[in-house]
Amino acid sequence: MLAAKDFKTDNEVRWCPGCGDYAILATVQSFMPALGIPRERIVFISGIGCSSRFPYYMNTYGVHSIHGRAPTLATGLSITRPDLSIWVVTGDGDGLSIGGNHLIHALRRNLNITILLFNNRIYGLTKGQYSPTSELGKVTKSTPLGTLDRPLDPIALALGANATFVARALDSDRAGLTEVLQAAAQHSGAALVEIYQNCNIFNDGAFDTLKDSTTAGESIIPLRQGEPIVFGPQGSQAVVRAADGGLRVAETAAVDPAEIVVHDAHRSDPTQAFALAHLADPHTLQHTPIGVFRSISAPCYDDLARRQVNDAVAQAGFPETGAGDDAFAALLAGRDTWVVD
Amino acid sequence: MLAAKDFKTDNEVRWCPGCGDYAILATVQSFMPALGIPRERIVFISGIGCSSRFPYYMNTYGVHSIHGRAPTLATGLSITRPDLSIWVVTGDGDGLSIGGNHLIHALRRNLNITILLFNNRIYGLTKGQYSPTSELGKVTKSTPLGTLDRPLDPIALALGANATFVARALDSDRAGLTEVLQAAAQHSGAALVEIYQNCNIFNDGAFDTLKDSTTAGESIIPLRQGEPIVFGPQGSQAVVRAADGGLRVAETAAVDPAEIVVHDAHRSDPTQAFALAHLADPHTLQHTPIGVFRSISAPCYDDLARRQVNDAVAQAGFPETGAGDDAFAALLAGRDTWVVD
Amino acid sequence: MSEVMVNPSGSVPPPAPAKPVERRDRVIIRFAGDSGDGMQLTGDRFTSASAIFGNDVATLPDFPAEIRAPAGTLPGVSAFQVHFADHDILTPGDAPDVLIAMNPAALRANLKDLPRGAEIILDADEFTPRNLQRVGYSADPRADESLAAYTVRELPLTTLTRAAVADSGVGKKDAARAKNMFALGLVSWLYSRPLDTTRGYLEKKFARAPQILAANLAALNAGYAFGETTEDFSVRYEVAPAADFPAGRYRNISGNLALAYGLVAAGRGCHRPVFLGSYPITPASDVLHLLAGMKQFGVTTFQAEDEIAGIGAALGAAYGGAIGVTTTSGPGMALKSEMIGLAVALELPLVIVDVQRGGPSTGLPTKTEQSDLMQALFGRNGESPVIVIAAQSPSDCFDTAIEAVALATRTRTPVILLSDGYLANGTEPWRIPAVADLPTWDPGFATTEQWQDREFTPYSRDPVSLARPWALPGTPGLTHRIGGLEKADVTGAISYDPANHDTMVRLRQAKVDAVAATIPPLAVDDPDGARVLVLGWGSTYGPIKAAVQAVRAGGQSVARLHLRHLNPLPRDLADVLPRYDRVVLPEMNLGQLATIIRARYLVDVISVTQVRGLPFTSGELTGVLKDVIASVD
Amino acid sequence: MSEVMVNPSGSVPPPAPAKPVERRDRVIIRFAGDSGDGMQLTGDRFTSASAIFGNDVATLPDFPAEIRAPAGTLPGVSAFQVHFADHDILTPGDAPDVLIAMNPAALRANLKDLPRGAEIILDADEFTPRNLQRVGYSADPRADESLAAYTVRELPLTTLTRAAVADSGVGKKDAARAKNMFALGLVSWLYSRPLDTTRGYLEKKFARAPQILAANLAALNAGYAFGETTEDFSVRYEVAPAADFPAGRYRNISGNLALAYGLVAAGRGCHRPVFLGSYPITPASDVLHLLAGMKQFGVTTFQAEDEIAGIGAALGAAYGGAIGVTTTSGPGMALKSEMIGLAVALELPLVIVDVQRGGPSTGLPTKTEQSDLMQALFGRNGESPVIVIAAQSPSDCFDTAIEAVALATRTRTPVILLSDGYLANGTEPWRIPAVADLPTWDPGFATTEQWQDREFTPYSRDPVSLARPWALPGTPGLTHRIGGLEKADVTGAISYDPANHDTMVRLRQAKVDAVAATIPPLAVDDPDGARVLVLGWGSTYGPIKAAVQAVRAGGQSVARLHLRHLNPLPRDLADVLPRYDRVVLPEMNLGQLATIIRARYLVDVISVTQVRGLPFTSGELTGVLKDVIASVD
Ligand SMILES: Cc1ncc(C[n+]2csc(CCOP(=O)(O)OP(=O)(O)O)c2C)c(N)n1
Ligand SMILES: Cc1ncc(C[n+]2csc(CCOP(=O)(O)OP(=O)(O)O)c2C)c(N)n1
Ligand code: SF4
Ligand code: SF4
Ligand SMILES: [Mg+2]
Ligand SMILES: [Mg+2]
Repeated sequence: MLAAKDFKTDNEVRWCPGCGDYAILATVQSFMPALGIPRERIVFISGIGCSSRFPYYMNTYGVHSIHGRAPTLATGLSITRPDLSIWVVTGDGDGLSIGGNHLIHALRRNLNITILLFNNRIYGLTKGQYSPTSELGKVTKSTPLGTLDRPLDPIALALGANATFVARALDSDRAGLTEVLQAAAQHSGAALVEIYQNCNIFNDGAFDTLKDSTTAGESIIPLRQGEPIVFGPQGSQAVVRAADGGLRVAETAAVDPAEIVVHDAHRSDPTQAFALAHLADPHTLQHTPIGVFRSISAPCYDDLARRQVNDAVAQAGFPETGAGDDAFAALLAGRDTWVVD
Repeated sequence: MLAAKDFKTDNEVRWCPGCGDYAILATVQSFMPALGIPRERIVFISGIGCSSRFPYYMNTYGVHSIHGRAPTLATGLSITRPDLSIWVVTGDGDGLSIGGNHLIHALRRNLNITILLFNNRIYGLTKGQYSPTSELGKVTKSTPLGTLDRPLDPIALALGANATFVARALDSDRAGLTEVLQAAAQHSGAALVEIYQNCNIFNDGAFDTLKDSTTAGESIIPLRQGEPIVFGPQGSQAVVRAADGGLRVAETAAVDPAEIVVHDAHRSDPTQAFALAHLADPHTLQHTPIGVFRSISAPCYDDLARRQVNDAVAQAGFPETGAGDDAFAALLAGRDTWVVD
Repeated sequence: MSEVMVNPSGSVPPPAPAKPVERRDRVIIRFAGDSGDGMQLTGDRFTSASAIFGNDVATLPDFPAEIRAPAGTLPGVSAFQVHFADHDILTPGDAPDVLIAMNPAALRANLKDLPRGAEIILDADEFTPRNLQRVGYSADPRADESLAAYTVRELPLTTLTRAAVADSGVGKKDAARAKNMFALGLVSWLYSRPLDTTRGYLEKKFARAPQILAANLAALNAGYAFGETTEDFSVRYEVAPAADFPAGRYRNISGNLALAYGLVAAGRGCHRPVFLGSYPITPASDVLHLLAGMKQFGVTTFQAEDEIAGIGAALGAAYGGAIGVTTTSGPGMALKSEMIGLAVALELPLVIVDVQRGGPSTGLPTKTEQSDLMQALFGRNGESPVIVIAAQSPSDCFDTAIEAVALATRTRTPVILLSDGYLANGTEPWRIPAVADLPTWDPGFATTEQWQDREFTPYSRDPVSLARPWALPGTPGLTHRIGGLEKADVTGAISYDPANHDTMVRLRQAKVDAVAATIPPLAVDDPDGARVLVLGWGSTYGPIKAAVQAVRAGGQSVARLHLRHLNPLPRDLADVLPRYDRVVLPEMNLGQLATIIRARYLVDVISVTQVRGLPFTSGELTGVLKDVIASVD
Repeated sequence: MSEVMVNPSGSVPPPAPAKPVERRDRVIIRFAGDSGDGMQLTGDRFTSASAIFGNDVATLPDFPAEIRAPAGTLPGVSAFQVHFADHDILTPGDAPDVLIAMNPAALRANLKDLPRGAEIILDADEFTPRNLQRVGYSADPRADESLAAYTVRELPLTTLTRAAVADSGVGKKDAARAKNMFALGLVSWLYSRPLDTTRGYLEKKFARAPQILAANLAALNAGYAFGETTEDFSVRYEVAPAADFPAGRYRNISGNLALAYGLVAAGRGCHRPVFLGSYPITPASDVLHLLAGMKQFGVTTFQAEDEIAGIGAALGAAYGGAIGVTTTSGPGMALKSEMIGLAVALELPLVIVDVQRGGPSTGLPTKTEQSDLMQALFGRNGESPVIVIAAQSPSDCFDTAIEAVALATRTRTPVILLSDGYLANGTEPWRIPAVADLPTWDPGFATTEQWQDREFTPYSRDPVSLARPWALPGTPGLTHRIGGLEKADVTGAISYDPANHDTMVRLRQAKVDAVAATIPPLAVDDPDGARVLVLGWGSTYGPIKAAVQAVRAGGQSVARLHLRHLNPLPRDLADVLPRYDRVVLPEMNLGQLATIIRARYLVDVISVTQVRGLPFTSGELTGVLKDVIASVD
């Protein structure tokens, strides 16, 4: 049985002291043994960014690729190597700015990969420019007068791309993150896990509201499958359906318990998950759902692709046995041939 | 007063005879005079694809750029030239495959541009490969055994990216398309108009269900602002809220009229628009909403960007008057200088 | 116009021709018509019949970038040129002996290429005032002196076809569409081509549409019979089978198909699955289409969201131990630059196929060019050497593909294979190799056993090839991390050390350079000690060789050397070049290989360039060579 | 360790030094410590003081790729080298005379660069067993022979600083963080640098944190006083102001800042707004940051979703009449390839700035290299010529930026400006130009009036520059469509015509080549008819010039020529090169310009290369030049 320490590498970890990435690394390393997969059958693939240094610190196979493109490598690998457990690590810049297109296509294809998106709402590695998840008006190195772009919500985007598994977790919440990792790893198909991660150098405290014990209770909406969505001290707040079909937050005491929305990540219509995503205020992080938004089962691209090939191979027999050489000879000859003696 | 013919160019139109692009061109040309903008202040920018040949046929300014990148050129132009009316023409491959990322970022930034996405659910120009909107299982040149990718819905994706204006129209429905174009043109900010377009060579009849008078009534759900969503012969069908908050189709006669959802594209929560998008069956096109899904007002990136610059310029005075040269000299000198005599 | 008797039956034309037969050693025919007229099919069928008949053949399809340009317009003209001969030929021919023009647009678009005395067969039915005016003819060219230099056969092809298919039961539109088969039948008669392979082809193609089949067969036979019967043609021609082919079974093959076959053969060769990650782009898309239909050979094709994803997936697959391949053309190649750089840094095998087309930018998508050589060599940031090889003829794409995979897997380095639009779509006879004769090799993955006594060092190297170990995920004991940052020699750990960087940059270069030692000695074609060498690469092979033959036929000497390996260059090239007084280098670009050769060997190469989107004609090259030879005399 | 008296007050140190002063003509100091130790700031302040004092200065920052590597580790070491002199210097110096090492890691990482006899000042407090072991010292280097060749000053810098700032009211952590100011004060005393500019700087920076300000000032003063008081230092040094500067007002400037200023100046020069579309990437990001703060000069900056969007937006803005600029480094450059090709086809002005870094792939992001030249010249599909120019020193980035914009707007062609990590972050004194002296020009947009009598033809050309009209949307009467497909000469309509394509390919090349006619005659620095020429481009300017001076100082002759224009090359280069027996070309790559020069002029250039991520030292170049000179004697 492996232990967390078996997943540590000799590489000196080079994040800034205090960076939220450390906590995520520790949680992932301690979660890994539960996967029950030998180290050599696990692969971490990342792009570029502080977060993307992750593979260097995992004693598994790993590729630190180029900015935004990790899902593309994972795609080729997952199609050809069903025996591997493939993890993509990306950042809010890597995965949503330069790599946004690969992300949505990997999700819609529902490849057997798990994508961990470390969202610190900033560009860490390039020293503090804003990212697509930075709140409107943010003053950064590249926006001295404040940003002008309305932020992207990775959860909403993923749902818009028809992702089959979408979840959110917090770097510092070891138990919650482990739970989400577990669910993501068990999911068959592409899983997107957004992890709010503190960059204590360039965006310190970005998620304090969700971490500070005095505010967390009122800010976080924990999502628990099959349970009514309540939160706050003693579950004083609840998510109920608004008159127009949307969702809203209400005092639990003031509503009929039957009105409280029961969380069901498995429904095939992504609308409710989408509505949950929109409860959160991107600026204040008020009412931020944490947990699994959506988890449905759907065929996986890579499984289907292998099936097409395997079925064809099974019919033709090639190339392991060599029996396919006749078929290959027939292919090479094609329809119209002639002989010169 | 300009007329449709003023927007025709000498260029011989080179689409296949019968292509849906002709109808769209004719509608756009006849709509243009209503814009009330002189031809020279209109710019069409496209990527690559059959659809992207569009600018050549519009007697305005135009750029036929490279595959998937039209929104990027439009971005630079819209930020620097508020006096222009900027239209992007793209296809389902150009805009959702290679260009998906630029599309979502242009939408979230809410630039003052109108994007016409000709969705024929196929790659026309490269002769018949499947596209991100092709239905699952489609047999094409590159997928002889059928596609394996779950299709993207441009409407849902745009909503996931927080687009402020999202609509759908049909190539052959001149009146409907004109109405949507009108709304899109009036919208301040980025407008995405998906236009279902028949490629009679490589995907003929893809939208016949929506065009054939015997099936159209039951398939199309027309969206009319402020009106209850009913469709079918004599409005026999209606969209009502399902028990779980989603939307479903019901017999109008069987439901309380108050239950019928009233279409409101202006609500700030995109959930209902998202739910509408999911009524449509991507395979059969049953229950395809046509019209404006969402239209909300939000600040535009380009307006804000110009304001930041203009405010700064106004304070400093540069460069038209030359008065700013002192400020420039001060900038060049910086803080620490010394003199050598 | 003579009255004609049409034979609408499906019966075989009279075996013994009633008209005199003249021998020709070679003929060039160009079929030209609307995009919708089926000219590519017609040409293809004529080629097949000629090849099966035993001629040597070479073809040049030339079609518009539009899918279906409006009928009857100049941009809508689609043409197919076939050259067939009783001897070894190398090009689709410089100028057609015969032009089949299905409408005024086809005539107008192609007339400038016709030599005086050429024959023109045209569909008189299409020469209406409207059609003429549409393509800018103010007067009917048949009526003025425009065609005086040619032998013109005006035939009412549409009318004749309609009459011929009247009994088949097809509608008017389908009847008219069969006129390409009428033309094919007629030309088959004229050049004494058998009809049976075309009949077989049609029967298969229209097996489920018996009326259309009947119409097509009727038109084909009628065309043949028409030739025999009409007084328009007083003589027919014959081109004997070519005698100079090595014995074997042959087929006609295009470059893209040969490339696809070659990739399958390479996967078989090293017992690894082939994974193609690609994004459609003209003229490379067919490789994707073709491989998508070869799943039974363990091939996976993945149509990616863009070119970057295509190559990224191929690289991911290569990392996992598959044969990772990506196919594209110029603009797509530009997009792949950064990922090729990553593959260089990761030192993983990867095959990148660039089927070059006219550039820059979108350029001329359906035309050919050799203008991506510099991009292949240098189109990445940093010192980023890759292996570059080029195919020289359609069938050669097969061997080149196998070699590309072999080099990539042996060196664990990206290999760029350059093809072009001419090779991709052009065809030539190919002696089908015996599968048992195809090369096989071991990809040589790193194993747990090899490393059980020591720490795995992913950037240690084979002493000869300088290749690093290819350790697949899944292999116990070899877990390791690689990436695009500079790596420490041997261990592969991230290293910012200045001296290490210098070492690694030079090691990667040395590894590519080391391939030169494995290139077989150059075979210069120089039978009689010439003073002028003509050097070439890629698809100029045919035109150059034809020009060299023409020069030699004229009694002059010229040497010829065609390069397959462009990076690294063969070692003995340094010895070959100084032997000649002049080195001539024709390229379909502005002199890209010439730049490299000049830089490397300081030889004052005469760079001969044209960038017309079409292959060189052997005639123009013959002229150039003669001029250069004259200059050294 | 001697007892010392620390003067914690903010008072000015005693004006008349009590210790003897020795003169030096130049000194090289390297400050090295943890990333968090503030070495870049310390170096920067020392540089400023020296520059303001009147020395010539040149600097080389060298920091890790990590944001904050763990404290006390080798990869976490950040260094800043400053060279200051009483005469014109050209490089940050080959080897430091003094190393300030704030911890064992800094010592270990930098020791190999120190010449024998160098002085080392180290923070003894940091030499704990744990810290030593952390960086792989099995024994304390102070205790064994490791440092025998150097003069070592072991000072308890942390303790001294803590004591000095005790009264300022800051906490322990902030107290210790002020130790860089203590070191700065000490070194300032040692080299007789004034403290006032640094004081002013601190006062501004910490205006809102009076305690931290007090602590920093106290530490600074204490360090100065410590030098004066302690017996460790028996002598101090003085480097007189440099006399050989032209008269004027000066400042110190880095390449990235000069580049940003140059772009603003160019916008002013042609009265057009500057639009920067960019995506952050080291070491180019600062240009984005800097221009983002210059909105008052009509500059718009747009942080795009990726490099392609950055250049696409710049091209869109250029189409609309703005000065479209994009900035990036190697990997981003690779991504922009396809869009640069479009700009070539559209023939619109566009400035692409590549601040080169170590490659291939992600490579060495924070290190310098000149290895993107080939990518700049050839990294696109098809024949896709662009203008390429390179800056040669930090301040030269200003002029080069203006020239890039001027060339782009005049020729309506993309211009690639090559800078590199060394120029970007290195600094040197810059004579501030008078704004009124800056060049101005008219972008010359096409107007309705010019074309009122005829149809607008977007691809007609200026007879001399071959530039096409730049007709902005919004201009009545000039509506037109352009795109990436090949265009008919003059009209710009889509054209697939073979001859037209050949014409257009050659026209685009000729247009770029025509720029050569506008390049001023080359000024070869060859005072005494040397037989050896050393050729350079880009940031090798300083090291080459310094080496040439050294060679000449040794009584030998060598000529020097530095190229700013890399495509097209200056016309008279063809005349210059053959005048020399040997041409030596040092480059921080594997010989990229050498390849071009060899190809173009068939000159057997001696390519001198190093790829260490650092500039050449003038010492190594001096050696190379002497060897070559010896070989021709
Ligand atoms: C092609 C390319 N463009 C730009 C960069 C520079 N770059 C490296 S990481 C990064 C952004 C990182 O942001 P994010 O993904 O949020 O990661 P974080 O550092 O915040 O974890 C950028 C712009 C690069 N390495 N490659
Ligand atoms: C970089 C690049 N990759 C690929 C292509 C080839 N290509 C041109 S259009 C196209 C797809 C067109 O599909 P779509 O956008 O749906 O347009 P349609 O032709 O269907 O209107 C492709 C793959 C290209 N021109 N450039
Ligand atoms: S810069 Fe931010 S994200 Fe990067 S390592 Fe440091 S704290 Fe973490
Ligand atoms: S291929 Fe399809 S989309 Fe393209 S022009 Fe023809 S019909 Fe239209
Ligand atoms: Mg981030
Ligand atoms: Mg399409």
